Amino acid sequence: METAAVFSDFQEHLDADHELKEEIRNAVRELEQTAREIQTSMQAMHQQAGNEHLLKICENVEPLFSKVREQFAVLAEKIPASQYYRFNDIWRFVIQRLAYLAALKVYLMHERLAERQETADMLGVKVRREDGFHMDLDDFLMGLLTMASELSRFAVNAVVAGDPGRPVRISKFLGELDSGFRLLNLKNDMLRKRFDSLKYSVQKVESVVYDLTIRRLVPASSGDNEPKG
Amino acid sequence: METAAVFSDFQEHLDADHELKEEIRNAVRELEQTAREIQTSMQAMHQQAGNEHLLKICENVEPLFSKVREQFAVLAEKIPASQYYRFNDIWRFVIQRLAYLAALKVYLMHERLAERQETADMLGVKVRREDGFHMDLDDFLMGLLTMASELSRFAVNAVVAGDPGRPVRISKFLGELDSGFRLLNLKNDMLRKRFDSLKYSVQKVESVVYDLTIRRLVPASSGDNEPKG
Amino acid sequence: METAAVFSDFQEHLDADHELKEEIRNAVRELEQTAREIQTSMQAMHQQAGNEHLLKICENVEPLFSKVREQFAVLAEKIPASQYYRFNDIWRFVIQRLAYLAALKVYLMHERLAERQETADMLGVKVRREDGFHMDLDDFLMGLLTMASELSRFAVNAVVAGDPGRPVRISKFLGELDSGFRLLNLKNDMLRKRFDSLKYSVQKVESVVYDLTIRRLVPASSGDNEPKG
Amino acid sequence: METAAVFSDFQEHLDADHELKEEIRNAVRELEQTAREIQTSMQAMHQQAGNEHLLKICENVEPLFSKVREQFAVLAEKIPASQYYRFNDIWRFVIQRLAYLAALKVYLMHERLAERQETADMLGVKVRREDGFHMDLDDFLMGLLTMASELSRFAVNAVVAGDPGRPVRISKFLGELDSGFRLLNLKNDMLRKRFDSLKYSVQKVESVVYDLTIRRLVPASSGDNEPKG
Amino acid sequence: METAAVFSDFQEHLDADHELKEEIRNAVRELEQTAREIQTSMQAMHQQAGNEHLLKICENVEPLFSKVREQFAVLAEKIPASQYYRFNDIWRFVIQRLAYLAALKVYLMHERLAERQETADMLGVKVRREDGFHMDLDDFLMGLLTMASELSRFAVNAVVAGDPGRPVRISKFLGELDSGFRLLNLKNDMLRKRFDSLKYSVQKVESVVYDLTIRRLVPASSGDNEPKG
Amino acid sequence: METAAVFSDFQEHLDADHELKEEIRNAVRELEQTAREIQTSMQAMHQQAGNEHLLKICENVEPLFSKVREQFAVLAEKIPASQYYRFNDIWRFVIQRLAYLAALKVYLMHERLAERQETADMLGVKVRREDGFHMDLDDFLMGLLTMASELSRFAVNAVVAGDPGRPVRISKFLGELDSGFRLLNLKNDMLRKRFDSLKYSVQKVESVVYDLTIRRLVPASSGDNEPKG
Amino acid sequence: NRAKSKCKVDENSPVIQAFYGYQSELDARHDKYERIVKLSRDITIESKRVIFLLQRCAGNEDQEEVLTQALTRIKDIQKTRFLPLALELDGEDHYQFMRAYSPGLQEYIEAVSFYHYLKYSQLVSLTAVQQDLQFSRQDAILHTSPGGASGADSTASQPGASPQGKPAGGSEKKDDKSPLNGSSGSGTQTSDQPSNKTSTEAKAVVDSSEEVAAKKRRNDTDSRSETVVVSVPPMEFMLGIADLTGELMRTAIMSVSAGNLDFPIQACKFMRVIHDAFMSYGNTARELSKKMWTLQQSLQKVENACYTLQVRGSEIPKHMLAEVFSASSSD
Amino acid sequence: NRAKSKCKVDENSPVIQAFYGYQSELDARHDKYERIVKLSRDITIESKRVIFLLQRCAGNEDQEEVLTQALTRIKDIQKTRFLPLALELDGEDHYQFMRAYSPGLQEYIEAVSFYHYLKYSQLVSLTAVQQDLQFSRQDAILHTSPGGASGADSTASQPGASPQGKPAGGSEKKDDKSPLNGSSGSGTQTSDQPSNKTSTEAKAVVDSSEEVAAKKRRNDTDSRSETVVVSVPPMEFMLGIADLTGELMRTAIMSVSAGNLDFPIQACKFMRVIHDAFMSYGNTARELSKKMWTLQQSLQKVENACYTLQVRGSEIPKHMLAEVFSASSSD
Ligand SMILES: [Mn+2]
Ligand SMILES: [Mn+2]
Repeated sequence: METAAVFSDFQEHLDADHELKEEIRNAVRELEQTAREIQTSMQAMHQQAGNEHLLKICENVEPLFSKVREQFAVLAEKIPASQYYRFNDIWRFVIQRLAYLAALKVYLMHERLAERQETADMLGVKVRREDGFHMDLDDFLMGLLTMASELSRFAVNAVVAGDPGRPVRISKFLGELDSGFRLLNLKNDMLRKRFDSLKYSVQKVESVVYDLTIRRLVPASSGDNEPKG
Repeated sequence: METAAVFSDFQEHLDADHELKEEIRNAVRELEQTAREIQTSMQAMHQQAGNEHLLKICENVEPLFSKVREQFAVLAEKIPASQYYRFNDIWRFVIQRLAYLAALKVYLMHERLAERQETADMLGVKVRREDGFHMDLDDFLMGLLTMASELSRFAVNAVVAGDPGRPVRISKFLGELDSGFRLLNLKNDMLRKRFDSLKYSVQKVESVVYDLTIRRLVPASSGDNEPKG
Repeated sequence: METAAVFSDFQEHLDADHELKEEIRNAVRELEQTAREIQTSMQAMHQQAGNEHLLKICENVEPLFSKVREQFAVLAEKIPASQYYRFNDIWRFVIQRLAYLAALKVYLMHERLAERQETADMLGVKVRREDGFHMDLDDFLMGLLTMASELSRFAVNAVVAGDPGRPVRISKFLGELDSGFRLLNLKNDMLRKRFDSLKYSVQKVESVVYDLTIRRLVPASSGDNEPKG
Repeated sequence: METAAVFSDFQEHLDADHELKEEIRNAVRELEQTAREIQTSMQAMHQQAGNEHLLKICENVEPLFSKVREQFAVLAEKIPASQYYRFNDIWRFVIQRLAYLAALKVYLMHERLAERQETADMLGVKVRREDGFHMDLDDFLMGLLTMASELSRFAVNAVVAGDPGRPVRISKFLGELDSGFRLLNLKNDMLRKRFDSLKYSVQKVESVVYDLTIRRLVPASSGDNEPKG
Repeated sequence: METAAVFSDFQEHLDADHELKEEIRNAVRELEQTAREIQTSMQAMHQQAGNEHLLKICENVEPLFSKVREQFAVLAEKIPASQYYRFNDIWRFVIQRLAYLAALKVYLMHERLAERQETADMLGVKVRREDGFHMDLDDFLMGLLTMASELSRFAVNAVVAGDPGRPVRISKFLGELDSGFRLLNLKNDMLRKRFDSLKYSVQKVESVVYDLTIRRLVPASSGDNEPKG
Repeated sequence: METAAVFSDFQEHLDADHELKEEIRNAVRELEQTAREIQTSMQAMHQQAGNEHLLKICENVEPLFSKVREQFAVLAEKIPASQYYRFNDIWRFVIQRLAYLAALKVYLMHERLAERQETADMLGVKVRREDGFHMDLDDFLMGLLTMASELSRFAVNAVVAGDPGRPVRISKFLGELDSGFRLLNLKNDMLRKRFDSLKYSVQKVESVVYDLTIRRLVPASSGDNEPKG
Repeated sequence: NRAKSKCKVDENSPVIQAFYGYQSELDARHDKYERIVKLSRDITIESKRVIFLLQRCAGNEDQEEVLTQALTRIKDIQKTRFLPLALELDGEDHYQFMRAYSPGLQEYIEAVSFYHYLKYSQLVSLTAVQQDLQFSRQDAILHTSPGGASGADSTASQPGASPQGKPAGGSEKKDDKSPLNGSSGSGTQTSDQPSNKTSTEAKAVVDSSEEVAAKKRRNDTDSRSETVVVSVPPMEFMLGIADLTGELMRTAIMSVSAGNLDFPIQACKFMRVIHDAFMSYGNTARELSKKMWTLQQSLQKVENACYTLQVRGSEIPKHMLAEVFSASSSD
Repeated sequence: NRAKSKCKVDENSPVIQAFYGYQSELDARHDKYERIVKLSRDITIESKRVIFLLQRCAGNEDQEEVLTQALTRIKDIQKTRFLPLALELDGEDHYQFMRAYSPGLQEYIEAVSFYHYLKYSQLVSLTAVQQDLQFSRQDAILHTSPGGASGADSTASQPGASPQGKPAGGSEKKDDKSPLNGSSGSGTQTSDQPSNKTSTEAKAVVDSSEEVAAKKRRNDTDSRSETVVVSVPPMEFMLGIADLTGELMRTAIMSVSAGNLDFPIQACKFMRVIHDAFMSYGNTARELSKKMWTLQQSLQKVENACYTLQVRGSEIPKHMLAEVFSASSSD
């Protein structure tokens, strides 16, 4: 019967769809695992002062970022060109977390804001939608905000670890970041909410600077000796 | 300041996004208007019997389908290749309704199931994702189910309008459609729910056939004289 | 102090507002009571066939409509100019119900669609906002839809009561009403949702006509002998 | 420590309260069990036609109603005079259900509306608050509405069981009940919502009567004032 | 018609009930107004340090508490003995708020926990159900928890107002209150949830004491010079 | 009749089940009471510095832990073999709380992480499911997370109580715990959510250490003189 | 006083050591859970197919053939899905994974009870259902190795098995522990069955009153060495039965249009029995109450179908009716 | 007995005739509504920008310049958004479109009151806000035609205006009706103002106690011929004020890190006044209660900020503090 044939054709489509979703989920799970490993490794930044220490940490996670790039390549292959947004929700969270970790790594190495392109390169994804599997701007910005909060914690621990110049530089950096975000007219609610918490990070670091200043603990050179990338 | 430049670049992206969404919404609103007009015109099918009458109705809506094709062309142009699913929810409803109307038109003209390709052609969209702005399989199937319910009403009114052969043919057609859907393993909840109501349509038409049969009102020729497309 | 004055002014505003709202609510409660009485009286239409019976029912509720007009006069007096839509929600429901009852009365008497002006006159309200306390177009339309649903029930009961010509006329009337509503570009969610149910009323009456048709119970004259208003 | 003493005093109060509540819950659970047994027994009404059959069913549940009266006596004893409404929510549901079952029994035996007093007597509770553990008017009314819905189901099943006169009488009864409820200005939201469903029961039975009428299945004796054809 | 008579009897009951409810609501509204005035007056506690200031505030609200007592007398008169819990929900909130305000007043004057009896006396209600219109234990406890949260805010503001000894005493008081509540086996969900927030209040004040301690700002005498009631 | 037997068997099952559940609930209620008492006793840790004080507290709760072991024995007896997870939800909360209290006790005595086995022993339950009534790994981990939050509060209060070395040791301990949890691939939603709050505890203690560091209040020996278990 | 290069996690810390252990335990459990969910999903899909198939009985067409086909498929589900599931659950507290396999199990019960009703006009018993889901270890070797996809005889072929081979280790342990119990009381039955298991399974669905009690007893003791089982808790069984009523309703409605006069009436009676039973259980179990509403709706739909048949039939003598339908369906 | 070819809707049916009328009425209202929503959205965006700008005052930097800039932008919003809005609303019941323009209006009130507080340390009055949103018809011609995007002087340039030109027709009608009332009592004021309106607008935000009562009276009579207005209902005003506290909180928190000692203390006092007022309103209006929680949170955040300043300041003499900050910020 003709109708039956038509419908069994339909069924194939439906099945393929379902299977694809499963595969994507599995690929994303792998990415989450790697992201977790990177994050755990980078936690060591809070334990000890010194640029060599930080560079060592960044070095340690390089192979993990390679793995991320491979895993994104696998994922990207599964996503037909036009269906990025069909499954977007599945990897949105992990891409935000990886954007955060990449931007943090850039900051620890060069003390500057990661560029969108370089962050995308670290993850092995594109910046522009047209070019393939990409990182949405919103997700990149979410990553930056998460980084800001981690840096405010870093400022506190750097003092304990004996690096009182660090908070001054972080404070300046977060101030710039804050000004940048203020320029944005945020529609995305999640982003806006996350942005609200940025000012607390800024204030926290500034109060550390204050504490150090009134005790004359800020090294004179703190604004200058930052490594340049 | 560098950061500021970066961020004002970001803002441009965000603004463009917002504007695009507005444009899409407007284009979809136009489509909805045309769909409504087609539907109103096709309601006339319930008022009078006879194939000429039906063909007349179908002829009347041709220009409106042309308009639909133009409007979809306008809409499609706005959607970057890879972002169909990003905005999918905005036009999902109207595409389902138009699929229904196209399939109904095909049935009224040829008394057969509309093919997916021909339905897509009537709307001016593609069948395959890869080929551009397309009609999702789920949406096409939703359209068929809506058509089934309209046909069950048609069976009742055809009797009143003096065409007792009609219900017999509709009954056969819905039976095939029902068998087809039974073959599908539906994951989509909306589709499944809609499918549940198909059996009531089937039963309603069958009870009309029953009524006619026991009164010997079914014309002997009812299974044969259907026009072929 | 300036600031304090701002706040105490507002308190006064709140108090006055609260009192006014209470008064409006009381006036609306009276209207609801009268509406309930009209509705109960008009239920008798389902119990017995014959135009005299219906005319009797309509006559019976005349004094209640007078009462409605008086009660609307009382209410209207309480509403400050240009603040109709401020308190709209309080009487929206009762005005819809009264529009329904008025339109039903018109139909029962003349078998035609009530005009907006005549409906407004029956309630003692205006049609145009500029002219005073008025009946919103949306509310009038809601009333018509409620009437449609009551008429579909009436079609069923008329057959029981021995008036098989009635459903045929109602079917025609609801068909026209349906065409009318299809012309509207409904944005209002409430209206649109209610309109969706019109389809069921139409189909119900259609199937009554069908039942009568296959049993040859439709009187030959049913399309003609309808009273004209 | 003083504070501790104060709080252990509080604990005693809370414990006593909690225990009382537990006891009440247990007593109510027993009532629910009996109510369920009555309800299950009365389901037999749908299976077979004939007044003797119904009277037999009613007879069968008599001992269960005795049990209900005993159980209410036990419950009533636990409730301090002034705290009926404190725990009201615990038994509200079961008292509504029993009111329904009592009213249904009265209807099945006498085909008339149960009086409030007689219903209360069947449950062994009072009608007036002042007289002790009573049945709230709202709960009685809820019971009547539940009965109405069961009767509409009964009308359908009576036809299958070969008693086509039954629906005509039920239709008349529900019509009267509907008129009664329409007079009430219901503030209780639950009651109002339930009342909305009465309309469906009425129409359901009306359509059964209609089905019988168009097929000339209504027995001549089915009441007296039945439709004139 | 009989049914109509029965139902109009029902309507009378419903009307009487509704009227009583309205009266109660009005009486409660008055109480809420007074409670709001007390609360607004007592907000002044946050603005200035010093026991005289606090005593002045407490003195100012005395007449408002007199008013509360009068208003409760009016309310109590309206409630039939056995129906306290029928309408309980209407005044539950205001009685909790007044319990909070009374307990706060006692604390501000004497720096000790208000007793249940004395709180009831301040409001003009009973402690024991049997004695008349009373304050439920649950409501009293809710009041205490609200007070705790206000005191944690007070601790912060006292430091700003130049009274660094205050947080130390509040911390001790809240610690005792916390221990007390920990002994209770709370079944009441609302109470339990509110109790969860007590933990935050306690920790908030502890961190204030901590801030003062590390900066050596705690006055030596802070544990001893507390006023005794 | 066969079918009836199936249903009456099930009724028996339901009844037995209900009774068993009641018994379990009662046994769990006892455990909750004891847990509450332990918790209240251990709150004293926040009020005073010094290891002797802490050891005294731990000693005080020993008899309560004995009671817990007895109560678990009673509970365990009620649970049919291989049905632990059927009723799991009933005691999940109390076993988590007791795991927390046991782990806290171990920490206060030895400043080390409680082992799973030793915690289970303290409660009188097994570690492995095969061995009998056991403590689920998830529940043990939840207990550890609750402990972490309590220790962050302890760090603050220890400073107030004059033990500035304590936060340094707690910070180190929580850091290790955090690393440990980061190794886990948490699927369990409850655990994951709770873990998110560990970050806050860690940061809170870090900022206490920071406060002490910039004020040079950290005793030189703080990293070494910790008691070993 | 700060350790030198702690860039990475301190592997020697006892805390870290403990957590490595926790990690593998959590992962193993999670993996097993995932595998079970997958099996459950497959069972659901295949049971739904059986149900679709059985619904064709409404049309009267080839009833016997449909039933035979359905039985073959049910047996297939048992062998290829439930047996691996039973092996996964072996030695575990089944309730720990109930949420993972409950959807599949309920759908399977729905299918089996639907089959049973169509074949025998009777409700299947819990014991019969339970009996079908009990397998001897030998079955595992005999039946599953050819299947490939569902292999449970060796670790490697287990679907999604973790590379460490945890699950197989688990079952081996059981094997070590229990051979001595193999010959106790009911043991003989067990060792008799495996060879002709496939043929008796069919029977199990059919006759439900025999030797099940014995088998049940065996489950309660720890003589499970020779058999593995998927537990069917009474509640799951009942929830499956509740869903059955939905299928009965659908079939009844289709029967009406097919002119099958008996099925709706018969099904209506049967559903009333189920309905009344559920009504009598009341609010004791929330899961049941949740299904009650749907059940009630289904019953009323069938009652309406019976009513429709009745009033329709009134217009024509009964014997003519079948004629009418045989005419219209051959059309 | 059935009409022959009714393929299309019967255009002669009185029902259809009536519904054509309804259609155009509904469409016209909906279009107007959409245009108002669009204006409201623009007002929201631009008000938010003003607020962002004003927050820079927290840093003490170029306070006066920021305020001047902000005022210019506020005036711009009035001219390019509120004036077209007023023309849309002319002759309408403003409450009918309140839901459409309320979000923009509230955000605008937030911006204006924020400006007013920063400039004069005072709460702006409702009358002052209302006065700013009253325009003479001449303004419409003078100021909006160059703007283009917001043009309201001719039908064609109205944003999204329907081709039939309904809205313009509406305003013309008003013009026809009212010129005679132009010279009544307060009319002189009205006709005086238009020419220097742009300069007085600035003042209106500033001084709020003058001649507003008169203007208000004028609004209540039907002498609106010469002026159009966007109504600011007291409730909308208060809801805007409630949102203001959120901005004050944000600014106060930023001030803390900028070492601004006075702003948080001052803002805290001001916010307490607002807080206490809202507390005294109680549950009379649900909209207010909903904002109360946020307001309370904001107040407590500012109190905490003040506390932080206090305990921090305790470690160093006050006069040294400013020094510290000027040092660290020049860094
Ligand atoms: Mn099913
Ligand atoms: Mn804002």
